[in-house]
Amino acid sequence: MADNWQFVAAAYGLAAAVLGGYWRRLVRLDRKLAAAQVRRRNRPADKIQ
Amino acid sequence: MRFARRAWIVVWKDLTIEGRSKETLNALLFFSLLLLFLFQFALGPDRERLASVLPGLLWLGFILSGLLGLGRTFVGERENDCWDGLRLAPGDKSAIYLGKLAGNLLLMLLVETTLLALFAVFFNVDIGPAAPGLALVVGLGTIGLAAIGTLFAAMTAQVRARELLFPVLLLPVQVPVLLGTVKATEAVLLGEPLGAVAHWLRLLAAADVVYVAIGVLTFDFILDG
Amino acid sequence: MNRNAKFIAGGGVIAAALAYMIYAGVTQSAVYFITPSELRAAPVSGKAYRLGGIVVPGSVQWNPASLELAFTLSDGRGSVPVRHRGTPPDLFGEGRGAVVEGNWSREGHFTASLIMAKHSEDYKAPRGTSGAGYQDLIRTLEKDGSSR
Amino acid sequence: MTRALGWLATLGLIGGLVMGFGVAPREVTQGNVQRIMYLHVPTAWVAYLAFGIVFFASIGYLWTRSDAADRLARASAEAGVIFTGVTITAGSIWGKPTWGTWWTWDARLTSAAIMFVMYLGYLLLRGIIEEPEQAARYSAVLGIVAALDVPLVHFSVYWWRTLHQPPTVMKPGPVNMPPAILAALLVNVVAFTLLYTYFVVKRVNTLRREHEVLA
Repeated sequence: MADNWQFVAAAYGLAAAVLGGYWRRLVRLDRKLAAAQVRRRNRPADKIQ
Repeated sequence: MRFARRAWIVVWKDLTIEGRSKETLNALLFFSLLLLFLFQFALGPDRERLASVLPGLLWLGFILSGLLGLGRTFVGERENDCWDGLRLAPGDKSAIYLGKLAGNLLLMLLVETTLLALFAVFFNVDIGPAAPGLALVVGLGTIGLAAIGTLFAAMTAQVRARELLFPVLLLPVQVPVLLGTVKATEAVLLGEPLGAVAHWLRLLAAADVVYVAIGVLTFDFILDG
Repeated sequence: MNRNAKFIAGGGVIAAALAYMIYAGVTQSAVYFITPSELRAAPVSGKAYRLGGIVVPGSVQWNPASLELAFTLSDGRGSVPVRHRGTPPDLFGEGRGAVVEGNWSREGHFTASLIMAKHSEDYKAPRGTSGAGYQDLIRTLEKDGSSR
Repeated sequence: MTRALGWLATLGLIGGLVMGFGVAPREVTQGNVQRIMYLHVPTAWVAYLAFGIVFFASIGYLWTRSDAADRLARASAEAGVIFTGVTITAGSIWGKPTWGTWWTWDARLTSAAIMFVMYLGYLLLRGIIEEPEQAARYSAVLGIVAALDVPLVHFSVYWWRTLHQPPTVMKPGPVNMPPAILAALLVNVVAFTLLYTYFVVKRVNTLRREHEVLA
């Protein structure tokens, strides 16, 4: 019985790519939101000056 | 029974409109005729192959015409600004849902009967002996299709890209009904007794109950904002 | 009608219908593929079938040059010669279960367009019981076809 | 808190890999390719869990009209679609060497594929409606319809045809599996459930902040 390691590698590789991709998207969204929140917090201060 | 009366008013209103213009019905019947031409061109004269794909084709025709007809359920309301009228109607909104569902059922059954008759004529299929079984199967399948179709038509009526969204949402949900009816229709057309497809009929009946109940329970949420 | 009463009644109807469906689904016996003896009983040439059985030990003839594969499927009561063009899957082998899609030809053999190996749901460690027996596989095939 | 959950999930996944590739033995009939099971089965379980949570969150939204329930439904549906995608691809890759085909219209494969497109439609509906309250309301209805449809889909395709072996673990009667393989499977189920929880918590978080920033 052949082991077919290449199939195992393909399955785990694809899964890692998909799950990792979604994780990266979440992290990026997180950073974008953090930046937007900082901007919002700074805006009233800008007005005072 | 005020509830039944209110449902009936919706049916009566839609039937009157349809009876005056015959817009949807005419277009659907013409569409069914065109479908038959297409099937004929695609299949050619091979009778043996025809017998094996007939149930699938028949349901493909029902579904395509059903999608067109069901998708139009609330178009009249939207175009004529009657949506708010429906929303503001007092009392339980599920009466409106049941009325719309009954209207759709009537329309679809009419189109399906015509399509079936045309099929029998153009493809030389003798559906006479299978007629009672066929009526049961088609009826059960159409209830399921119309129940979710009416609900989703209301859902997509107010949304952009609705012509696209409606079939995209409806078709995957309808897989149980489609599988059940195609399999049961196949058996009935081959002259098998209804007992041989009892499990499919049970599935269809259960699906119909679930779908209609979901429609009655959730239609309120789609209508009022 | 009271709103809450409506939801409870409707939910109950849905739950009952689904429960009935699940009950019927678990106890339902449906045929996913026919067995060789069933095909032997009433073969219709040209009709598409899914045929499932055990590959009879010693029956596999494989010609790697022309990619021609011939073997016999059996369910212990009847057997059907199968011909196929192409490479069989790894799990395909003598004494194992297989499901083939194709049709019964007039020449008295089954022409398969697709061969699928059917493996049982039992996974085995190296030092466990060695290789499932013929009876075991028949049981797996029949169990899949008749219950669950 | 979210970060800790993330590390816990990472730890779980590493443990799962160690169990799947180090501890669990090479399966006799299928060879090492059977190790795809430690990816395939847990992701399938998580997909069902995710859609179940969409169902309850949808009911919760219609009941209470709380934005939190809507965000939970949305986050869970996204994760569910991702995990269903992984299940289907992993299963397909497993199927090629063992069954001899990438895809067959087998019961379990078909029902997973239908579930996949059903919830893709759900996400599509959410994306198309701009008005947030309307999007929440409509998708809650769709989430309920889809979840109640899953058993019907399952049995209809099950009766239609099957090639997939019956479930090994989630079935009545004793589990017929060597302890090491079962243990590896369970560790992976826990790990992927943790990963799913992490995804949902993080996504709910971003959705809430998106709402705050836009407000």
